[in-house]
Amino acid sequence: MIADLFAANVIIGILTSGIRLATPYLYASIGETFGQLSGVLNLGVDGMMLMGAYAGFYVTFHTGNPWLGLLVAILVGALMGLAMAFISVTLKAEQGISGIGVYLFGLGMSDLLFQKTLGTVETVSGFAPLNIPLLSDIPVLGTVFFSHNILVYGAFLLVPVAWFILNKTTLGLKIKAVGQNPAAADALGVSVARVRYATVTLGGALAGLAGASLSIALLNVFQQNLTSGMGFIAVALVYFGGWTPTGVLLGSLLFSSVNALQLWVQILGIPIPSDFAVMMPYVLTILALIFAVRKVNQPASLSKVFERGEG
Amino acid sequence: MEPKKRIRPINWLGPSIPFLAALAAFVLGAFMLLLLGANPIEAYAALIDGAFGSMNSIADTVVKATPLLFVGAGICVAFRGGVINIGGEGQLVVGALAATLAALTFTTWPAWALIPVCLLLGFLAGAVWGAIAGFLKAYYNVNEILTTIMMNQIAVQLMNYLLSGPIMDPVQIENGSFIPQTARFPAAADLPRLVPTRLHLGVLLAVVVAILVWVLLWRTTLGYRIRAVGLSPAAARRAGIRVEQYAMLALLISGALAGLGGAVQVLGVNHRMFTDGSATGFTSSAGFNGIVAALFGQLHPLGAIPASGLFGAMLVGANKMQRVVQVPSALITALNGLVVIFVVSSEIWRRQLARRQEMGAMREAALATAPAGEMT
Amino acid sequence: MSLPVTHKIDSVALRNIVKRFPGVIASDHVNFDVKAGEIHALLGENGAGKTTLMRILYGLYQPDEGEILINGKPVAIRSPADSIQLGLGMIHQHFMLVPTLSVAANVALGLKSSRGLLLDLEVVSQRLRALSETYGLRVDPDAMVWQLAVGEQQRVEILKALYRGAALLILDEPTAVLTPQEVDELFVTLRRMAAEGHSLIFISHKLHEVLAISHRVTVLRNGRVVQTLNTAETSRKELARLMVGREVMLRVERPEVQFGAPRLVIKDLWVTGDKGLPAVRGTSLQIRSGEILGIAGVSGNGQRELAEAIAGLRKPTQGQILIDGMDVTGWRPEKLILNGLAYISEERFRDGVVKDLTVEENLMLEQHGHAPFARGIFLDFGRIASHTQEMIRDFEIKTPSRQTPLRNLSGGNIQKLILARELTRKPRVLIASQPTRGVDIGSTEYIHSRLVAQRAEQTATLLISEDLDEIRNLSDRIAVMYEGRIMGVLEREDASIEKLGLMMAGVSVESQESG
Amino acid sequence: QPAAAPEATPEPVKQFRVAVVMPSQINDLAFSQSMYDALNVIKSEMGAENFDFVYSENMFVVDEAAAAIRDYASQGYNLVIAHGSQYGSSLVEIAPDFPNTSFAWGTTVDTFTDKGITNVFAYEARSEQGGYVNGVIAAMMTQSNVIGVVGPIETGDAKLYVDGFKAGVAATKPEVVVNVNWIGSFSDVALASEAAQTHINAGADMLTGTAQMVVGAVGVAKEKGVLWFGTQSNQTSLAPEIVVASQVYKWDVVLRQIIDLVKAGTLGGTAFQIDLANKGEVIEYNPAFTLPAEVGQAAGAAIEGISNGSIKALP
Ligand SMILES: Nc1ncnc2c1ncn2[C@@H]1O[C@H](COP(=O)(O)OP(=O)(O)OP(=O)(O)O)[C@@H](O)[C@H]1O
Ligand SMILES: Nc1ncnc2c1ncn2[C@@H]1O[C@H](COP(=O)(O)OP(=O)(O)OP(=O)(O)O)[C@@H](O)[C@H]1O
Ligand SMILES: [Mg+2]
Ligand SMILES: [Mg+2]
Repeated sequence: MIADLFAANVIIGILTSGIRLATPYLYASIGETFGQLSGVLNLGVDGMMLMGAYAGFYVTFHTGNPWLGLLVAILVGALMGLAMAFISVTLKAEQGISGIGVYLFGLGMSDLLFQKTLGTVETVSGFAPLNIPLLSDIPVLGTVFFSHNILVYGAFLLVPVAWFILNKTTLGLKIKAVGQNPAAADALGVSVARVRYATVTLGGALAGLAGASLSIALLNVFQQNLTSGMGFIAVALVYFGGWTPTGVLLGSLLFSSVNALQLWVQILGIPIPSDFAVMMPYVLTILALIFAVRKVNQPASLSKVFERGEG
Repeated sequence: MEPKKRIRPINWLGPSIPFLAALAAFVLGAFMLLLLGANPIEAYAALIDGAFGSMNSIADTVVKATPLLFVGAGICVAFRGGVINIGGEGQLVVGALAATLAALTFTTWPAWALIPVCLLLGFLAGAVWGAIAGFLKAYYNVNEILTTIMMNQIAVQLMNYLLSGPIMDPVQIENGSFIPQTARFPAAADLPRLVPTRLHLGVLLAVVVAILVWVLLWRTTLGYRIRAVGLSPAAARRAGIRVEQYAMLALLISGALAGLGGAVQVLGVNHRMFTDGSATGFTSSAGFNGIVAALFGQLHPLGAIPASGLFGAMLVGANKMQRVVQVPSALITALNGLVVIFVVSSEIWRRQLARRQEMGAMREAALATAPAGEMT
Repeated sequence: MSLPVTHKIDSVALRNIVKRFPGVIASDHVNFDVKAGEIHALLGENGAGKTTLMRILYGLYQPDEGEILINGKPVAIRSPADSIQLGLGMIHQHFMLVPTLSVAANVALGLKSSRGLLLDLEVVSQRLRALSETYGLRVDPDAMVWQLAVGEQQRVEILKALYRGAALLILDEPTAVLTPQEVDELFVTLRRMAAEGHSLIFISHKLHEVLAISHRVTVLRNGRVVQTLNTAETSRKELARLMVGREVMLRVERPEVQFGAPRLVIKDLWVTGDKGLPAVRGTSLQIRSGEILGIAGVSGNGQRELAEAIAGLRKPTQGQILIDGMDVTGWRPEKLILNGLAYISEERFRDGVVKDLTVEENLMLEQHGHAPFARGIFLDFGRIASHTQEMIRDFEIKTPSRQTPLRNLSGGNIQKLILARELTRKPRVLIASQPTRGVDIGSTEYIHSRLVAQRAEQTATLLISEDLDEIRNLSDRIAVMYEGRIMGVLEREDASIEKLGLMMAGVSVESQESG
Repeated sequence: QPAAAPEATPEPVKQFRVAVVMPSQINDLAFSQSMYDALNVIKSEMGAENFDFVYSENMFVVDEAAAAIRDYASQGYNLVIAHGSQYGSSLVEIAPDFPNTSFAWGTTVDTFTDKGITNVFAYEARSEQGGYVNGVIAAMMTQSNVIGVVGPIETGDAKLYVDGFKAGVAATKPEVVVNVNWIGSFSDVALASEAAQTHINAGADMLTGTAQMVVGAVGVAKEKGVLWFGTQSNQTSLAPEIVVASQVYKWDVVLRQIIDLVKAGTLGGTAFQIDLANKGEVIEYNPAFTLPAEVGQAAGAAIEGISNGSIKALP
């Protein structure tokens, strides 16, 4: 039975599922990485994902155009991010708690809108899998890597893009400086507030995109609490990734692949109670961090309000 | 010349700011209610009635506040110790499970023995759940936010496992209905009721625990060390305090109190354990709301007492409102979020006010001494 | 290459500046000005309001009253962005660097890139190299800031300002963490800048530095200007009196004491530093009871690691530490503290005190678990009150009350608090690292007298300092550390500046004698 | 003349008022919606002037539900329905305080008569029966002989349905493999979808599943053109192309009996169930899907057999 796990179709299945499931986590976690690197802890990701998922779904449902849905999802997410930035930067509110508030608001609001505008679970034709010509014909690799919908490719493309922004642009430098030592950045005339507004809004936009990747690409439905806590896992994955896009990529893939693996464990009848199988991704993510040897550069000002000392 | 009368700073304004903020959120909520075709005045009257309208509703409010206070008191310890515990949900669940196991095992024990054992086991289970995160942080540098989020899910699956077999109500299996719940606990495991409402002894226990946490943090050497570690690990280490141990201890205590809260909840309210597959079904998000209550209470366990009460009132009242004006419950969740956002955002005005008052007092003092100063 | 003075500043003037903080008036109608080509020193005790005034000039604080004039015209400086625009630069008392970034990145931060949105660190590095050559400010642009020693970090701060073409440079206690050699190098740079037409504001607690470098001196006390003088027309004594408001004894009385048996013995100690390399390499030392052994030397030569190893904060990889003959190698700090070890660490704010606890709570940081502070597991507030009150009185700590948050105390008073806490325990062994760094002369005088008084209490004191005067005034014997090794130990009388200087450059006593 | 009025207008028929407390949302396409729909059926049958109901949805937290139940009872509703087995312990405490109010709860068989309580009805659904029928159809239609099942946690209604489904398959075509994935959640749509995907990768050409998160699985089935069997509500609207049949709960069958009893003065003591025999459970076929005739016949035979007791839906 355990040997069955190493059958080709199982491994291909696990990898393909892992890549697909990683998509929403990647968007949301990389967005959160930007925010945290600049010093803002946003625990409201899940609420932003839900609002994005709803908005994207609603627009796609009514226009039939997933691109438009995607755009609106990103805008709605960005708006939520902007609100979070206003709360945590301008109003200097405690970040953890305001994030929980944003989460609750998004959870309730997306559901309320869903009930009032859709009323019942509907389906849409969102982004369909896009077989990349030639590449998708490669045996095994083709299925695993090149037969997904466009938002999956987008998520993986986001990793090098985020890496580039963080390491090769002036914006990236400002983000890291503001997160590590906001007073130093401020003393050089860098606007701490502006940088944090930018990252948190970007984080919101990516959370909205993450939600849309569920509602109009992977699942093509919307339902109350569609994300079911994925946003919190996304926050956890930022810590897993040690605030680097590549780390987040590793974490997302690990978590998702183990989730895919546990589904196979059940199907192959490996005698583990299903509840323990479901636990596997959570346990393994923790174990992976225990055994990983790594240097962690937590943004020193994470979740701390910046004030010039004048109050 | 007649001395000008100076207006004294109004010192009730500060404490009233969070209430004004909550009010603003409710005003926004009123517009949402209007859009949904409900009468906001009727709705809010129902909310207040639901939270405070009768003995029963007051009891419901207090009962609702109880787990918030257990979690909140624990959060005070964790955050003061510089560690973040987002694992209240899981800790409530394992605490309840441990109490459940005891209640189902020692069915013949009298109440005076059974209840303390159940509570103790709940406390210990929560402690273990918190300590795992603490241990991994202290000795493997694994971030506790990640661990506690993951441990929540692990607790849920553990609960699902236990309730779908090992401790499922035998009657359920016999009937073939397989509802994921345990048998009702023996009556000896019921927490005594205080008055003929749902108010149970756990409420008092929560208040006592909050006071004990205050004693712990500000009156004992242990609490002093936890606070020192939270404020400056480097200074604490130099002063001979074992930073890792105390960070772990803070998470352990925090988890233990949440676990105790879970045990109280199951013995005082549910009298049996059941699952709807999620933690929320049992905790009603007390693991998160407790964090909010603690922070509203300025991370002070005594401040957490009224904060939990008000939060409980809002949750209970909102349900009544949903029943009376028949708006979707989703509105309540959204409104809850708005209140949290508005209240936490209003802190800035409270701080500014406090500062302005301090400066005002200073200027007054300066003016009083100015003539003498200028003559020299 | 000459300096790119992009801004022309003839004069900067602060007029009637008032700044209030809750509980204090940090600037009380201050008037202050500096001209092109001038080095204007600002003197004052801890908490006199020097930093506050400079932060107002640099746009970090907004004044409650008063105005700032540049070249005679009032200007509005709302943020550092404005002041940088106007040609102001500031070296902050506590460095404003991002430790996780490279030197070049720290310099490039906030500047327009020549490549638009993309970083141009190579270009910055190149220009930085040229600039550091011009001013003799040696630093590797590609090094990570966390790897730099304090002196190098200081140079990065100056380069940051120069790179931005600052015409006026504010230096807030730039020498507090520098070695005498580094101070000399800095002064060369500063003089050169002044000669090129820069304006400089220089803050220091060290009167000889002020006398050596400045053209004019302004003395602040309690937020007010006491007097502005021409440096050439004043003296150390006068400045000290203006600052403190009384005569200051600039030398400590050292009564003779009888040394006892060796209390602290270190044998062939090896300690690894933060970079993973051995920082202490086979150090051996002995300190007798009643004796002060001074360790001189350029920072970064293993002094900190040595102190931390003795205090139990670092595990030695090899060797032995003995206190009164008992092997305490590898003991945890709590056990060492119980056995009579006291440690005044050089990083006062990082590990000396907890800023958000009260004065009282800081005074019991090590002892809180024992009598008289605790009874069982409970803190004994009655006795805590009387004991801390006593400590505050005995050590002349200026604080509104025992319950005041420590963050509200001035630097000198914080250091006195640490001293009170460590000395009240009647330590057998005391390690004092940079005990008066950044502390004003009044408090320095007091701290010195208390350290010397410990000799009569039979304490063995290890004094680590970069201030050679301090070392020579207080120590009974003087050792010099270089690259993790002791270059030799001199009796107080033999320790001439020349000998010490050679040793600090890595020439051992033996080779000096043989040579 | 004011005295004339009472004689002239007939006494208005007292409106029958029902309050229901439900664990999830009224539009969950599953457990709560089935009750909500049934109440609406009754309402349209009896007319709004004779029947009205209010609801509290999303009452997954028991103490909140208890407060709602108590509140409704004190407001004088004729019947208070606690639509969730987890509400039982609360009901034991509340019901005796309101002896003139009738309560109903499900799914269960326990009316608490052993505790001396007389005003509680119980109801349950024999979901394994519809599961069995779905299993029969799926077994006859599968070509790959692999069928996938996506469930929440292995308990209650979901377990019964899946057990019935497996029994139906086994009785029809023993060589068919039924793979079951319990995803540990009633809400994780993404994982449900991935589970369906995994079943398909494992060779399944028929899928079924239960609880509200299966919409994710239906989506995958639709995308891959794999046939789907629903339960609890009619799921045809989600994917008209691939839904074959749904077991649908008709609680109105039970509600009608309870209302009649309450009107007649009996406030509790009876346990009801919905099943294929009493038409409380109905297999609704997708009209857009043409079922092979012999399959339809076999399904009909299964319904018949279960109804008359000749077939046991559970092994
Ligand atoms: N942000 C602030 N909030 C409140 N009080 C402050 C603040 N900054 C400075 N102060 C107070 O203002 C006074 C002047 O402080 P300042 O830092 O300017 O002194 P200083 O002369 O630079 O002292 P030092 O020599 O120790 O650096 C002190 O009493 C200090 O406690
Ligand atoms: N943030 C940091 N992280 C890691 N290592 C550091 C950090 N800061 C400084 N170091 C290391 O510590 C060494 C000594 O640091 P520093 O510049 O503070 O000298 P110092 O403490 O004055 O030395 P000493 O007291 O021994 O004379 C540096 O060379 C550097 O390698
Ligand atoms: Mg200063
Ligand atoms: Mg040093």
